[in-house]
This record gives sequence, structure tokens and C-alpha cells, in this order.
Amino acid sequence: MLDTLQANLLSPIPLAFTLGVLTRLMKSEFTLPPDLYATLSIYLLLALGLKGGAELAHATFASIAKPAAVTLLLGCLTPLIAFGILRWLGHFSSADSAGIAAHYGSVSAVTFIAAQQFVQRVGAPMEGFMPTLLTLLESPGIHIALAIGAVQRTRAMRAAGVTTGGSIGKVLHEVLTGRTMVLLVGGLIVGYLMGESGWKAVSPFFDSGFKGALMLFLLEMGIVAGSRLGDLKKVGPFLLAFGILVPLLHGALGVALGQWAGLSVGGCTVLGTMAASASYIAAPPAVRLTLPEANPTFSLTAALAITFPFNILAGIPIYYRFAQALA
Amino acid sequence: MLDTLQANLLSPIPLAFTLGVLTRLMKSEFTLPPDLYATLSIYLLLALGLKGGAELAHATFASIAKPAAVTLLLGCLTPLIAFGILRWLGHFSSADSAGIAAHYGSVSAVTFIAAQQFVQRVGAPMEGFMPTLLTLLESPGIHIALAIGAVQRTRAMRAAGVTTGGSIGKVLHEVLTGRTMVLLVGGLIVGYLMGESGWKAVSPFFDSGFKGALMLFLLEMGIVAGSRLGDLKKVGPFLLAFGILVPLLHGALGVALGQWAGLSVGGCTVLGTMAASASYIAAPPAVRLTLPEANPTFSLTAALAITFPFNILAGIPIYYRFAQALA
Amino acid sequence: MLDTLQANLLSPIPLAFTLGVLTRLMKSEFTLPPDLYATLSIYLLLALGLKGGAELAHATFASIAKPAAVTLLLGCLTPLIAFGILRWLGHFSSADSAGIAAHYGSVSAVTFIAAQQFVQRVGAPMEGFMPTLLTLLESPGIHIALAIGAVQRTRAMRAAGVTTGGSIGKVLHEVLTGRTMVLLVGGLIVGYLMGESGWKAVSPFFDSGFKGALMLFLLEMGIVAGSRLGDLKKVGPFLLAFGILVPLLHGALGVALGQWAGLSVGGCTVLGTMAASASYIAAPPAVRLTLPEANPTFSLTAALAITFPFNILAGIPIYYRFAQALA
Amino acid sequence: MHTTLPMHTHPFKLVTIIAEPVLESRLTMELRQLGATGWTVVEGRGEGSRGIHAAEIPGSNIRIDSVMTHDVAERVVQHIATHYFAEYEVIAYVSDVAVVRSEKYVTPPKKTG
Amino acid sequence: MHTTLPMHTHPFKLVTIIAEPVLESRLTMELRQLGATGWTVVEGRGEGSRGIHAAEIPGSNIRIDSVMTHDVAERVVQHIATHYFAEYEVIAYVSDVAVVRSEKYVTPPKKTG
Amino acid sequence: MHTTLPMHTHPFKLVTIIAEPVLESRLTMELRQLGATGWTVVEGRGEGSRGIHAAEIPGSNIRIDSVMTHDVAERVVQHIATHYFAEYEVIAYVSDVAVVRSEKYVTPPKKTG
Ligand SMILES: Nc1ncnc2c1ncn2[C@@H]1O[C@H](COP(=O)(O)O)[C@@H](O)[C@H]1O
Ligand SMILES: Nc1ncnc2c1ncn2[C@@H]1O[C@H](COP(=O)(O)O)[C@@H](O)[C@H]1O
Ligand SMILES: Nc1ncnc2c1ncn2[C@@H]1O[C@H](COP(=O)(O)O)[C@@H](O)[C@H]1O
Ligand code: NA
Ligand code: NA
Ligand code: NA
Repeated sequence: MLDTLQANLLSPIPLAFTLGVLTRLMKSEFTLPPDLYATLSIYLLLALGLKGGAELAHATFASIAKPAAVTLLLGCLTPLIAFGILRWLGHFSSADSAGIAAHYGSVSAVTFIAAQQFVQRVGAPMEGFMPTLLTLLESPGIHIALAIGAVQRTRAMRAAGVTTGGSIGKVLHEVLTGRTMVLLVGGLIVGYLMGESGWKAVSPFFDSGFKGALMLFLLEMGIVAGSRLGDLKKVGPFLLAFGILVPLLHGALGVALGQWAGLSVGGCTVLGTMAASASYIAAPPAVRLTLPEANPTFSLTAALAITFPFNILAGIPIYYRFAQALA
Repeated sequence: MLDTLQANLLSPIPLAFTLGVLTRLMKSEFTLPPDLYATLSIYLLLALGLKGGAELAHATFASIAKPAAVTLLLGCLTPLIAFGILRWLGHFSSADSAGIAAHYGSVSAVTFIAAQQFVQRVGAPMEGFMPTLLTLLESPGIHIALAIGAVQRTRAMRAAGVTTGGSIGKVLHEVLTGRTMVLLVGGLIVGYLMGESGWKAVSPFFDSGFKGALMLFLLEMGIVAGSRLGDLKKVGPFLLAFGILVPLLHGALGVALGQWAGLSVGGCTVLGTMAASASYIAAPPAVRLTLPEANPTFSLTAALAITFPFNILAGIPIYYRFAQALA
Repeated sequence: MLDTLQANLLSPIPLAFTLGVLTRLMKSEFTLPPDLYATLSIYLLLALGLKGGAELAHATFASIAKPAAVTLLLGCLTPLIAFGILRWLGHFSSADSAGIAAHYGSVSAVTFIAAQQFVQRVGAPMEGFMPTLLTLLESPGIHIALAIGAVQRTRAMRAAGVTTGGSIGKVLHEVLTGRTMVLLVGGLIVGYLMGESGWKAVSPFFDSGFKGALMLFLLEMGIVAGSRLGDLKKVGPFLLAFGILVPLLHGALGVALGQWAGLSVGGCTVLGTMAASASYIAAPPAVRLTLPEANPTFSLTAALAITFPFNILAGIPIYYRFAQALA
Repeated sequence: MHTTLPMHTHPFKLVTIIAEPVLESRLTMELRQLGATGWTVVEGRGEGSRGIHAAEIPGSNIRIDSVMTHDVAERVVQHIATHYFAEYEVIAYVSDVAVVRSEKYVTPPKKTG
Repeated sequence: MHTTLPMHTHPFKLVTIIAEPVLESRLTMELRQLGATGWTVVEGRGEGSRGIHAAEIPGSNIRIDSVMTHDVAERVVQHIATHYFAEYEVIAYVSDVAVVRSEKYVTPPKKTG
Repeated sequence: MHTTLPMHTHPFKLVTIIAEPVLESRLTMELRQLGATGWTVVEGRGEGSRGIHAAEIPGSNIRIDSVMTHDVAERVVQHIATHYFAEYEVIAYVSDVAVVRSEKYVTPPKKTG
């Protein structure tokens, strides 16, 4: 276990992330230009989609059906678990609980990619259809958590005689047509249609550069996470523990369900990581628009400054070990 | 014919473009960051120039002279043809006719690149000096169309007793020193001077990534074109037909003249595509400054939402078939 | 000598730089988008750091100690030499002298990279630890020059009864945690920790693309330098001569000290180039904040429009010849 | 500030709204509904009095400037005070401007509605 | 709005022009010719009343702010109304500002010209 | 410009500062110290009257807008005139604005300090 952890810490992704955090701790004003950050995420998501699409050609419907089903199940269970823990153990307001649950019920694509790189490096590559599963897990958790929050909000609003502005329908449309979905789903379809020959033509761009671009992206993620470390004291010890223990819980659930659905050790590790990860791209604006009284400091700090680093630095190797143990 | 069309539709460029259009039709707000769009176009143009320059070393003056001459001829004929059709068949105002003709008399570098990729993929690569011809076709058409427009405008102005602001000389200077010309002409010269060894040093950057970067660019082109589809009803049926039939006419002319000048099937296809394509980078600001009463919705919608997609999806394979038939 | 110069002029970096200058001279408004410029410099610095870090594993402390010592010595001597020449030969104000000396006492990373490419191309590669030396030379010169300037300024201020705003401590912190230091020092550490296997994973991104990205960067450097050519007449003949002769002096000093410290011909060339180069990234804001009465036109024009082009086009081959002669 | 209007210009109100970027499309839609005829958006960053820094959601702040009649300005300011101040990071202020082409800034049907 | 000028400040006019980006260099040149001593340009996006959305030409809109004397403002506003309003997407408005260092905003030879 | 305040709004000052980007963190820190409760920064480019174009240091210009009380505006303007005008490329101007939620723009301890 320890040497898996250590080997992980000395690999490019965690090192770049740590450099970013340190940069912030040294109070450097360095940061990637905003367009570069956007560019890298577009590149990574589209590359993931295209490659996943090209590999989808080799998959049979039978082999995907069960993994897809458990992924959707995870998409329903994890926001409920997170909401319950926050509301009844943590005594958070219902808006805050729903807001945070929306983040933990969805998924972080970069954490997914880090897991993919990890299992590749340790020689247990994941199934080629995993990016497809990623697209399934992005939105259900957000929808479910926001629905819970909206019901409570409407009740409170009606009591107070106020009418609200942000329509849920519009927000869900925004999640479904946001950057992640367009690039991942679009990439999968394009990758599938253009097939091996098409992928070969563009892979010098989308494949060879992938690891390096990822490193640059993780540097910025470190800077972003580092700049939130100061908020750790604002969120309190409960959320701190939540940010580590709930990923472990969701991760274990993901690995176990993946195992049941017949995934390889690599596939189980990645599914566990997906379940354990918290969204910080799609969820925040959706929550902000529909549940404005939820404090964004809570959800963003938990997702970005606790759970993301935990997964990158320690979570992924743990889910991997667990997957090995179950296999 | 049909299978050439279908094979083209399933290749990376048309697929990426279609994904972009669909993204817009789903009302997604996704778009590439403006600096990424600029970066990709700089990269593509400079790569095209450098490679073309390195290959220019192998070309003899004799082999280029005739193709260059017919290219310049196309640069003079196509704006006149377009102006005539718009003014006398379409009954557009003289400003609108000149404005649109400036777009169709010039050339779209991305359409050129798509044609280059197409002929490469079908095994009929173009001559190495074709990028040089591209630079010849960029500006004459704009100059000629704007000159027609300016003459009419000055006449009208003098009648109305108004003096105008935008000097044509300044505008032509802007076209000649704009991004496309700097990168293409500059790239050709630098590529020529640094020769094979220089090109080899930088080709891992400028060559290997080319197809992938192009795909990303076409995704954005699809988004831009898609966001103009709503304007199709504003431009009326005449311009719709114009946007497809005039490219076919100009394309046939280009292929035929290329054949006469001794170009290969690939070279003829690309020359036809050049003639058929409409500029949407260099022409719009030049037209806006010199012919402000021309409605930019007309020219941009025709160039971007009709002719560009038509060429990418169907035009190029058609010009290729025509070139094969003539050969 | 002449053919080394000519071969250099026809290699990608000087050609791209010259194209940029010409672009400006033709009054083109073309320029790279600001985020692309920032992106390229981040990429180049991080790539330099990572590779240098991976290579640091092969170096012994003994082999670095002496070169590091002479680098620090250069960092102390060059700002003093520059200040003395400007103040007592050139009769510049003490603020202007200190401001310019801060630029020449520091180093230009891009000039370093150009030297690295040069020695590689001529078959005399530098030592793998040279990027480490680069980080040592960045800040001492700025600190020393600003300290001189600040002492004089405080004296003048106290005489005039004014208190000043910009604290030197804050400015030095900004230099030490600026982009260059974060990426170079951070890259070195990460590169060292991730070792050969990590470097191999990311080198398709950070190594293969390096030369091409550098070319694009030099194009923009040419545009920036070209837009300062108009200021040449404002700075006067003394600064013009200074911008060429002081680099030759510093360069010779660097080569000689490198030779004494046991560096190879390639290493001596690069160390000489480092000493000869003038900072235009880290120094300008630091000088602006602490010595606002120093005229930035002087320092920026000298560093960017005189010394940078001189080193790129002619200086590097000269230092190389000198290193060969001493070897 | 005791000065006179330039010739041929008319007095209007300029409403400036600084808000979290997620609100852009909602705010501009509502501006239109309340009778504004146009607006200009610029991106920026800022600091204010709040503990919650929702602006840390990537994208910082947007600044919307819209020229409108006094009546529409009244409605817009009230609308923002009622619907945004409690829960969002939004500030708004109104200043006096003189415009040429005053008809551009008036939506006849909406003004009296 | 009935307030007083801060001490040591002087009343001037701030002219704000929002325009298509292709017009930037022409507009700033003309501002200079009409007697403005400087300006600041910011990039933005916007919507207005026109059918023709020339701003769809890549680059959206620019916003030019320029502090100037009342007389120069008068001339600038007239110039823009005459030369731009008919054919370009341009709006302009004037507001009152108080500046320190009033000499910065006056071009002596031009002011009387 | 002889118009009235919208209902429920209060008169305040808007101070706009246009400066070299290196000054951003220093200026915003000082704004806070002088009693401003917030500000918004936008990036731009510009031209002015100076021979020294320090703005050529990459990054162009920044524009800081800050709503504050008349007293704080007085102090801010004086501060900038004293500490920046001689050596830096900085301009500042003050305009009148009407705000809702006036308490947002007042720092009670600082105002009297
Ligand atoms: N006094 C002020 N002057 C100018 N802008 C302000 C001021 N106060 C707040 N802002 C802007 O409004 C945003 C939200 O403010 P707040 O809700 O007070 O945090 C800030 O990020 C600033 O961009
Ligand atoms: N009422 C307004 N308030 C603020 N900006 C406006 C207004 N009307 C138009 N604009 C700006 O001016 C540009 C051109 O307006 P128009 O010519 O009306 O389409 C728009 O894109 C907006 O950026
Ligand atoms: N009259 C003016 N109106 C608006 N902005 C100005 C004006 N004068 C100067 N500026 C801005 O202030 C910056 C510095 O001006 P200066 O110190 O005069 O060179 C310029 O780059 C402009 O952005
Ligand atoms: Na999750
Ligand atoms: Na054409
Ligand atoms: Na130096």
C-alpha cells in the first residue's frame, strides 16, 4: 500500500498539482491565463471523448450494459447519501446540503483522467468504454440534488410570499449542453464515426500530447486548490472529514458495484474514483443559479481543496488496492 | 460519387464541423475561448506557410508560372462574376453586391486546408507550391470588388453632398498586412530560407499536430456557422441558391483552368476549392470599413453558413470528381 | 566566423524573429493574442525546468559547485559594471542607471534557450545542469541594482520630505515568486523527483513541440522588438552602443569564467549568453514599482530592441567562437 | 455637477450593474423586459463587502452598462434590489448621461406598460 | 445630481462611445483631431436596437472613454452623430466628471481651433 | 445635469482610476485603507499625454471603479494626486452616482478616522 502511494506521489500528475499548491502557499501571483485553462480542459475532454469513441467500436452492448446500469445507480445513490449525511449528521441547511450533494453526486473529469493514467501506469488499464460511463455520471447527481433543494426552497419561498427567478429547466439544459457534455458526448460520437483511421490521423495531436497537457492542467488545479486552503477554517471540521470520508465511502461503493458488474481491476478503480470524485465545473453554476442561498464557499472548498487533492494524492491508489483485494 | 461523399462525411474535419453545428442547434453556450480560436488559426496558417516554403525549394519557376497566372485570373474573374450575378440577377444594391463579391472573390484558408487534407487522404496529393498560390488569391478579389463598390459609393455621396471617412488605401494596406498574409507569405519565405533541415526541426510541432488542431478549429467553425443558421431566413432564397451554385461555378472554372495549367488531379481539386471558397476573415472588416451601407448579415451568412459548410461537406469531393473526369 | 553567423541567421529562431520585426516595419497590426504569448512562455519555461530537472539526476554536486559559484559572481558583477558605465560614462541619472542595470544584471530565459538551441545545432551541447544555473542568475542582479537605486532614492526623498510607497521587500518577493522562478525552479524540482520515467511520459508534449513553440514565440518577440524600434532615436547613441558593447563585455566575462569553472564549449557559450542577456520580464515591473522616476523607455528599448536582437542574431555565435578559442 | 447638457443631447440614466457572471443571461433578459433597449457587458474582477465570494467561481465579475429613461431606471433598480441583493453578489448604481439620438433608448410600448 | 465637486477638482465631460471594433483606430484618431487628449479602450459585448448586427464580425464591441472639455465634447458628439450613426453600430453618451490636474485634458492649440 | 435621484437611492461618488497594471495591488490596498468598501477592475488599453509610455510594459492599463462617500472620494483623489501623478501614468476622475443599499458603501470606523 505505502509504496503504491509513494510511487503515485512521485508521478507527474501529483507532482504538478503539489507544485501548484506550493506556488500559492508561497504567495506567488503566478497563474495560468484563463484561456489556457479553458483550452487545456477542452483539449483533455475532447481527446478523452474521441479516443473513447474510437474504442467503443470494439465493445459489445452486453459488455457495457451492466457497468452502465451500476453507473446510473451510483448517480442516484451518491447525491442521496451525501445529502443525508450533510443534513442529518452535519446539520447543514437544506440548501447547503443540496448544494454540496450536487457536487458529490456528479463527477470530476480530471480526477477520472488521473485514475486512467494511474491504472495505465501500474499495468491494469481500464476498459475502453469507461469514458462513456463518465458521461452517464455527470448529470443525474446534479439533477437529483437540485430537485431536493428546489422542493425545499419552493416550500420556504411560498411561506415567505416570494417568487423566485431561476428556472430549474433552464439550469438542467445548461448542464446537459455544457462544455463537458458537448466535448465528451460529442467526442464519443465523432470518435465512433471516424473510427480507427480517423483516430490515427488526429492522435499525434490528441494522444501524444495528452500526458503533458494534463500536467500543465494539474499545475493550475493546484494553484486553484491552494488558493482555497485559506477557506478550510471557514468550513469547519465536519466538512473537512466529509471531504475525505465520503469519497472513501463512495469510492468503495463504486469499486464494489464495478466488481459486481464484471469490470477489470483497472475499470473498478476508475469507477470507484468517479463515484468518489466531486464536480467543480458543472455543479457550481447550476447550484448558484437554483439555490442562491447555498454558500458556495462550502461546496467549492470541499470539492476543490479537500476531495480533489485527496483523490489525486491518496484516494486513487486506495481504490486500486481495494479493487485488487476484491478481484 | 456517393461513396466519395460519404467517406468524406465520416472523416475528422466534416465530423468536427457537424458537431459544432449541432452544439449550436442544441442551444449550448459552449464555444472555444477567443484566444484559442486565434491561436489555432495562427498555427494553421504558419504551418501551412512554413511547409509550403520548405517545399518551394523543389519547384522550378516554369512549373509555377502557369498555375500562378491562372490563379490571378481567377482572382479577377470570380469577383466580377459574383458581382454581376448579385446586381443584375439578384437585384441587390450595388453596395451589397460589391460587399458579397469581395467575400467570394477572395479565399478561405481553412477550406483550402480541408481540400489539402481531402486529396491527401484519397491519395492524390497536391503540388507543394499550392500554398503559394493561396497567397495570390487572397487579396485581388477584395480589391476589385471594393473598387467597384467605392466608385458607386463616391458617385452617390457626391450626389448627396456627403464626404466619407474610410480611405480605401488604408483598408487595402490592412488586408495586405493582415494575419493571413503575414503568416502565409512570411511562413513561405521563412520556410524557404530555413530549408529542409529547419523544417525538420520544427515539424514535430507544426506537422504532427496539424490534423488534430484542424479538427478543433473546425469544431469552432461549426459553432460559428451554426449560430448563423438563424439568419438564413433573413437572407432570402436567392442568396441561398447563390451560396451553393456560385461555388460550383467558380469551382468548375478553377478546376478547368488548373487542368489547362498542368496541375495534377489533387492540385486541380485544391485550385477549384480555392476559387469556390469565400473569405470570412480578411473580407468582412475591409468591406465594413469601406462599404458601411452593405449589410454584413448577407455576406457573412452566405460565406459562413452556406458556402463554407457546402464546400467542406460536399463541394470538395465534387471538385475532385470533376478534376478526375477532366484528367 | 562569418559562416557561423550566416548559418545562425538562416536557422528557425532568427528567421522567426526577423519575420516579426518586418511585420511591424510593414505597419501590420498582426500580433499574437496575449494569452498565447503567456502560454508559450509558460510552456517553454516549464519544459526547460522539467528537462533540466530530469537531467540533474546525472549531475554530481562537485561538477555543479564551481559553475554555480561563477554564475552567482556574474550575478553580482554585471549589475555593478552596467551601473558604473551608465552613471559615470553615460551620465544617466542614478535612477535610470539603476533601472537599466537591473535589466542587464538579470537574464533573459528566451535568449538562454536560443543559445541552447544554437549549441545543440552546431554539435556542442551544453551541460544538463545549465537550466539550474539560469535560476541562480535571475534575481541577484535585480536585487543589487534596485538596492543601489533605492538607497539613492531614499536619500533624495528624505531631502524632499516625501515618503515613498513601494516597499522593496514586497518587490523582491514578487521577483522570487514570479512566473519565471515558479516554472523554472518548480520544474527543476518536479523534473528531478519524477525522474527519467516521468520525463519520458510527458516529453512528447514538452520536448517534441519545443522547437516549434519557440519559433512562434520568437515571432512575437520580433513584433514586440519591432514596435520599439521607433524609440531607438529617443534613447540616444550612448544607450545604443551600450546595448551592444556591454553584452559583448558581459558575454566575454561569462565565457571566461565558465571556462575557468570547467564548462564545455557549449556550456561556456550558454553561460556567456546568460551574462550578456538582459531581462525584460522580471526586471521591468520590479523597477517600475521601486524606481518610478526611472524612464522605462530607456531600459525596455535597450533590452528588447537592441540587446535581444543582437544576441539572437550575432551575439550567440560570437560567444561560441570565443569559447572555442579559449578551449 | 452644475454643468449644462451639450447641444442636441437629452438627459437619460445610465444604470451600471456589477454581478456574478452566472447572472448575465438572466439580467440582460430582465433588462429587456423592464424596458431597456440595449446594454454593453464588460468583464472584470472585484472585491466587495461580502463574506461569500461567489465570484471565485471561475469568471470573476461582469459589468453591465445600460442607458435608459428615468422611469425604466427606477424599475430596474427596484427589480434588482428586490430580487438580487439578498442572495447574490450584485451592486447597481445610476448616473446621469446626455445622449444624442434619444429615440434609441426608449421602447414606446414598454415605457407606459 | 445636486452634489458638490471634491476640492481641487474641476468639471469636465466624459464621453463614452460604444462601437464596432473595426472603428477603433479611426475613432481614436478622430478624437485626437477633435481635441481630446487621451482615451481608454475596453473590450465588451452588447446588444442594441439594430437589425444589422455588424458586431457579429468577430471581436464584439469596444468601449472608448475619453475625458475632455465641454467644447470638445460638443464637437465629438456632433462628429459621431454626423459620420457614424447612420451606417455603423455606434452609441455615445456624455456625463459629468470632476478631475484633478485639469490641464491634462486640454489641448491649448486645438481648443480654440 | 438637473435630474432627480431615482426613488430609494442615495447620492454617492464614483471614483474611476486608470493606471498602469503594476499598480493594481497597491492601489486597491490603499483604496481600502482610505475607506472604500469595494471596487471593480477592468482591463483596457489607452493613450494619454505622456512621453513616457510605461503602459508598454505588457498588460496595458487597468481601470478601477469604486463607489464611495463624498469624504472618502475627497481623500482618495488627494492621495492619488500626491503619490502617483508625478511619477506614474495614472488619471482619476469623480462622478455622481445614485445607489441603492447605501450602507454597503460606508465603512463606519474608517469614515470618521
Ligand atoms: N464600492 C464598490 N465600488 C465598486 N464596485 C464594488 C463596490 N462594492 C462591490 N463592488 C463590486 O461588486 C462585487 C460584489 O460586491 P459584494 O456583494 O459587496 O461582495 C464586487 O466583486 C465588486 O466587483
Ligand atoms: N441602451 C443601451 N445601453 C448601453 N449600451 C447600448 C445601448 N444600446 C446599444 N448599446 C451598445 O451599442 C451597440 C450597438 O447598438 P445598436 O446600434 O443599437 O445595435 C450594442 O451592441 C451595445 O453594446
Ligand atoms: N483624457 C483622457 N480620457 C480618458 N482616458 C485617459 C485620458 N488621458 C489619459 N487617459 C488614460 O490614462 C492613461 C495614462 O495617461 P497619461 O499619463 O496621460 O499617458 C492612458 O493610457 C489612458 O488609458
Ligand atoms: Na461523485
Ligand atoms: Na473564392
Ligand atoms: Na545579464
